[in-house]
Amino acid sequence: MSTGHAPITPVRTYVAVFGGLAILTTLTVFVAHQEFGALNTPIALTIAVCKATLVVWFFMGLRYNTPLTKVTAASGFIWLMIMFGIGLSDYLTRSWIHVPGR
Amino acid sequence: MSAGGPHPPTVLGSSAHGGLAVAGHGEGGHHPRQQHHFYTMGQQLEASILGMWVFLVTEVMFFGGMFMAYIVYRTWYPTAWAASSNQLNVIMGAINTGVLICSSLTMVLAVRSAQVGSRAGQIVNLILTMMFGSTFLVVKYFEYAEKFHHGLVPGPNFNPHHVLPDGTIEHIALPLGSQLYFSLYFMMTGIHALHMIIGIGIMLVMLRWAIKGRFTPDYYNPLEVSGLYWHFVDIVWIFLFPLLYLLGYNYRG
Amino acid sequence: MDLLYFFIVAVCAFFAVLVVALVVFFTLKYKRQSPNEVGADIHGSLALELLWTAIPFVLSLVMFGWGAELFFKLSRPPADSMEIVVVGKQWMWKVQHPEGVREINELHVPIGVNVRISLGSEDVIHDFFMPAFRVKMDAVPGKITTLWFQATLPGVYHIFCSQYCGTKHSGMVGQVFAMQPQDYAAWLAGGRANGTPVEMGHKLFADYQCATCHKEDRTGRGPSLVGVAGSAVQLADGRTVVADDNYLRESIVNSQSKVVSGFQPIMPTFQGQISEENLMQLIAYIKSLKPAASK
Amino acid sequence: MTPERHSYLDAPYGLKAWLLTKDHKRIAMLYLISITIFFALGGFFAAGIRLELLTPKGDLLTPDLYNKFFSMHGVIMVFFFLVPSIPATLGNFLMPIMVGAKDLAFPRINLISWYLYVIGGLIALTVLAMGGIDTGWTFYTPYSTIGSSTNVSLAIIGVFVAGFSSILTGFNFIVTVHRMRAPGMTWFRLPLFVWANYATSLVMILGTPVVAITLCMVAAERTLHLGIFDPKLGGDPVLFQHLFWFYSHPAVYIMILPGMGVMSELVAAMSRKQIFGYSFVAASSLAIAILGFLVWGHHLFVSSQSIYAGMVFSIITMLVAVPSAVKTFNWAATMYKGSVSWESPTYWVVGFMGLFLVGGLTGLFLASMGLDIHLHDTYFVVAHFHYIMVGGAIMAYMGGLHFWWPKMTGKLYNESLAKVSAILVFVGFNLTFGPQFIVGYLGMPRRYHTYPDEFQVWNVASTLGASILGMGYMLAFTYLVYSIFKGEAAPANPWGAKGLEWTTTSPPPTFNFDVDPVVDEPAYNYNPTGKGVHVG
Repeated sequence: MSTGHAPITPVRTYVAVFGGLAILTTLTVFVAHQEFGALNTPIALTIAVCKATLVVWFFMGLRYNTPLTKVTAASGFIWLMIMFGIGLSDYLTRSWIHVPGR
Repeated sequence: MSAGGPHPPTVLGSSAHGGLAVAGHGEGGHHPRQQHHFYTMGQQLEASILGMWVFLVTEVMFFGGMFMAYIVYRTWYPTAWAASSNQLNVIMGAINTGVLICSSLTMVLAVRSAQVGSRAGQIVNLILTMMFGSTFLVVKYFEYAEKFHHGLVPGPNFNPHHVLPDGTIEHIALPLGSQLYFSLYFMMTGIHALHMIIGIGIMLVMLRWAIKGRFTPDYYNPLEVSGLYWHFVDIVWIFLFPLLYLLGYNYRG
Repeated sequence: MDLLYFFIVAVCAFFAVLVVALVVFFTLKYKRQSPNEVGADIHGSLALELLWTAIPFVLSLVMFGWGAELFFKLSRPPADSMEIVVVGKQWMWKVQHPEGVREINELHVPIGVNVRISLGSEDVIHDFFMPAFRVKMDAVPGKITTLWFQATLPGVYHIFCSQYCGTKHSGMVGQVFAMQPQDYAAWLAGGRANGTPVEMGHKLFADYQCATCHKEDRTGRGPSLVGVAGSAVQLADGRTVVADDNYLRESIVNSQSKVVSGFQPIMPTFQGQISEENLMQLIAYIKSLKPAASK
Repeated sequence: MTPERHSYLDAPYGLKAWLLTKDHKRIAMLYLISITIFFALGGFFAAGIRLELLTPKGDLLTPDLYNKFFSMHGVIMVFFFLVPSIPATLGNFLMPIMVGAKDLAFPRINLISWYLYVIGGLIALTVLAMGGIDTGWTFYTPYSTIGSSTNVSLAIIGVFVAGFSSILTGFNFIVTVHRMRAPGMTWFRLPLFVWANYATSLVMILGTPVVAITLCMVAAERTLHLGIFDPKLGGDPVLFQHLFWFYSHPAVYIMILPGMGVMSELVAAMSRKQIFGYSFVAASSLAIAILGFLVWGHHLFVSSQSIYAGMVFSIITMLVAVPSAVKTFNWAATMYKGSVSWESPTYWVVGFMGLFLVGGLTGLFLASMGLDIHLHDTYFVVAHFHYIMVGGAIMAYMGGLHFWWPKMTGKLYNESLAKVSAILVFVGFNLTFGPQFIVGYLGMPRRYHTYPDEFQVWNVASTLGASILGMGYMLAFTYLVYSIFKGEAAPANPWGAKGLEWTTTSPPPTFNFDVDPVVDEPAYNYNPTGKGVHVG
């Protein structure tokens, strides 16, 4: 590619990804109505992550980008996890010491 | 860390733009769309794509603050969360998910049309993208109206109820924490909708430029970068849909 | 605590003096002599870098360990503490002693006794700060927080609100009177007590008709509250929690959130209907309900 | 300078050419002017606070007015001066030149960022005109949502807009460092100022959006009655503190990291020596930026946060001390066997080292959980962060300004006045904030309008110091402005320093270099003939 643009992806790849997204959407609605106990939310999140990955990888063309862009994209996710993880380290351990408010 | 420096013409991935690569500023032979402070078209493209991704990381953290609040309160008030979630209209949410996925497809096809040099393709797909985006907002409007109708808007007038077919009002008792849920619901979907509106505005500009024939297989950076933004907004919804609409069906514990 | 303070002062002073002395010495010793002079060609030293990475690392860990140990000690009130209820409100501190005596912006305590303060707030975040005893704790609306201290010398000490709380933040101050135990007893006797927290809680318990469901003989629609405080409670969703002050508080204001196993979520929520002070009295009453056998 | 040469300053003249400029150097100058205005404004409020605290009774300002004074002082100084100070002025000016580029990657976005800053600033001024806010710069809920009756929402919008200006600056820097470096400018040849600003930019883009959305939620709570932090609805005010400090603690590093970058440049240039342990100094910038994200909970030790989370935050906070110590030792070692010049920038450098040391070391007291219980929210904290923010960041900013002033304006300022100013600032500063450590340890809480009599002597000393400090800044302002009009023309390299910015003319031409630069040597290569001791 003379300008550094990504190679041209055939339309059918995009349509296939679209089909995948549509199926996953149906699936997530379907499994939400099933009883999996504590697993419902993890299943829903797994499906959402799969869908997001499809969009990022194909539609947003991350697969043709430089490693630097990939690292950038990943860093957003990692920082989010840092915020959630360390933030929850407070909320999930508050009751450990049986002293109110400590 | 260093994924290759920007030294033209060799290091920029597969980028150097033919023989124009190292031409100094002011000399002839530049691509007309190359800005003066870049050495090559490839450098310009790499910069704008990296720039958009960096910006999207910012957006991730922006929504992340609300997701943090969501997680904390959901662990505190699981019953309120499930009960409130069941007040949402899953059908509308599902329709909107589908609509957004369609718009992402047309968006990526618009970019592809630029790659293969089809102006008509860009125009048609951009218009379709905007139509899907607008459909999303219209559905959202009806959804919000329904919430107002059922007294689900937090604040002094929070009074969840249904109006039965015979006109009697059936109040719904929602546990403490439901107002937090609906606050976050309006905050998250509202900010998401705001992003959609901004996205449609960007698409209007892109449409104008596409009609003018500004995008060629050599140069379509703005279109590609706007596409990245549009897909990101789609991804946010991909997470909002299960987390807000679907969690209530089978809540246990 | 002050020992730790002076330890850190010493470490810091050492490094501050060391670096400043080096900087001053180098700037004077290697003062530029001619306009075109350049410095020696030294790029660095791995050994030095590792050394001055390792030393601060070890020192900082010592400070952390010491500070954390102290913090844990200050976080766990001893079991024999007397409990005083303090509620912050813009812009005053309301205090109630276990014997029922109330005071505002003043706190009388006996010396040599561990005092545990249960803190609440009616409006915004306040902070109960007694510099002389090196303790402070935020009073956060919506929950109960705790601090403890022991006065050793009789005297009058400051109370400050140290979390900014609005217009008269700097007027939200008071005094601690640390007294000999006999003086404290005399003071208590002279105070006008219109009921201990437990008694007032008992009255509230009756006023809100809690006993209709929470019968002591376990026949009510709600669980018996005798001996519940401090015990492990099995919840309807399978979890087990320890019924501390904040659990009791939450179960009153937000009764649906952690329903005890075997009972229906039928209790009304009292969010916004009971003042923070009354809540604390109710909790004091519930905590006073001990099974007959253990009395 | 040949007369027909056009520097960036006199390329096209006129207000329009300046206000619509896309030249990073002109935007830097626009920033310089605007942040100076806000600095003066913030200083005015500081003066008001110090005057009020001269006596223990609240006799100068009413309590409400005093609360508004310190709130506006905080909001203006943090969001409208310190955050943009070094990155948006010195950084904007120097980053492209130092990496050998013609401009930042996105010149138009750079201009937009300045306009956003101005809009945010104008909103803040509007709030001021409408009576100011009284929540403190921290906007703690529930006081900011249910307690305060001032224009909190509008102030939040101002901060929000200014926040986006800083996001755009950060994002421009990151892309520029990655994509705009000149041929031969490898990562390990970058000046340390670039490394420091790169680390700062990471913090800006990862942290700022979180505080933006958090403040949005506060504004929504006030205006739309959504109740995210409202304890009456079951919300947790402490969650606000978590989200707020997730940005606002790293924001401290937004302020000090560029200052550290300036110091690395100045120490090397004034000693004419290769910086000691280049890679360690560079890596410590990144380490500080990353660790800085993991420590926000040390603001919450007494907020009813879980003590186990407190432990995690405390230990990571202690670890931040390590890279900071590494930097300080390296600067000191750089001077060893250097050729140290006693020109005015050196005065600021030495001042910075002393004040930053004190500021950094007192952080250890506060990071140690047991001690923080006592010191939290007292004047000890106030003194600590002023030593970092003013003693560190502003000393570095002034030092950098003096160092690069000839490059930026093409004029030389009065050397002896500059030395006097540096000494005045140093002495005044210590007199202002030194006593606050003591009064804080004695237990005087911050944000107090009246205080017990026994604290008065320390407060009087502090106010006295503040007036000396103010004089120092005003003196610097005077001779710097004077030099623009009457100063001698500066040569291209007045300090005999290394670095791409000294290879071009003073002031530089519009596109920075007449010939596209090619880099073939490491940074600070002062002694290219020597064999060198290449370790570390």
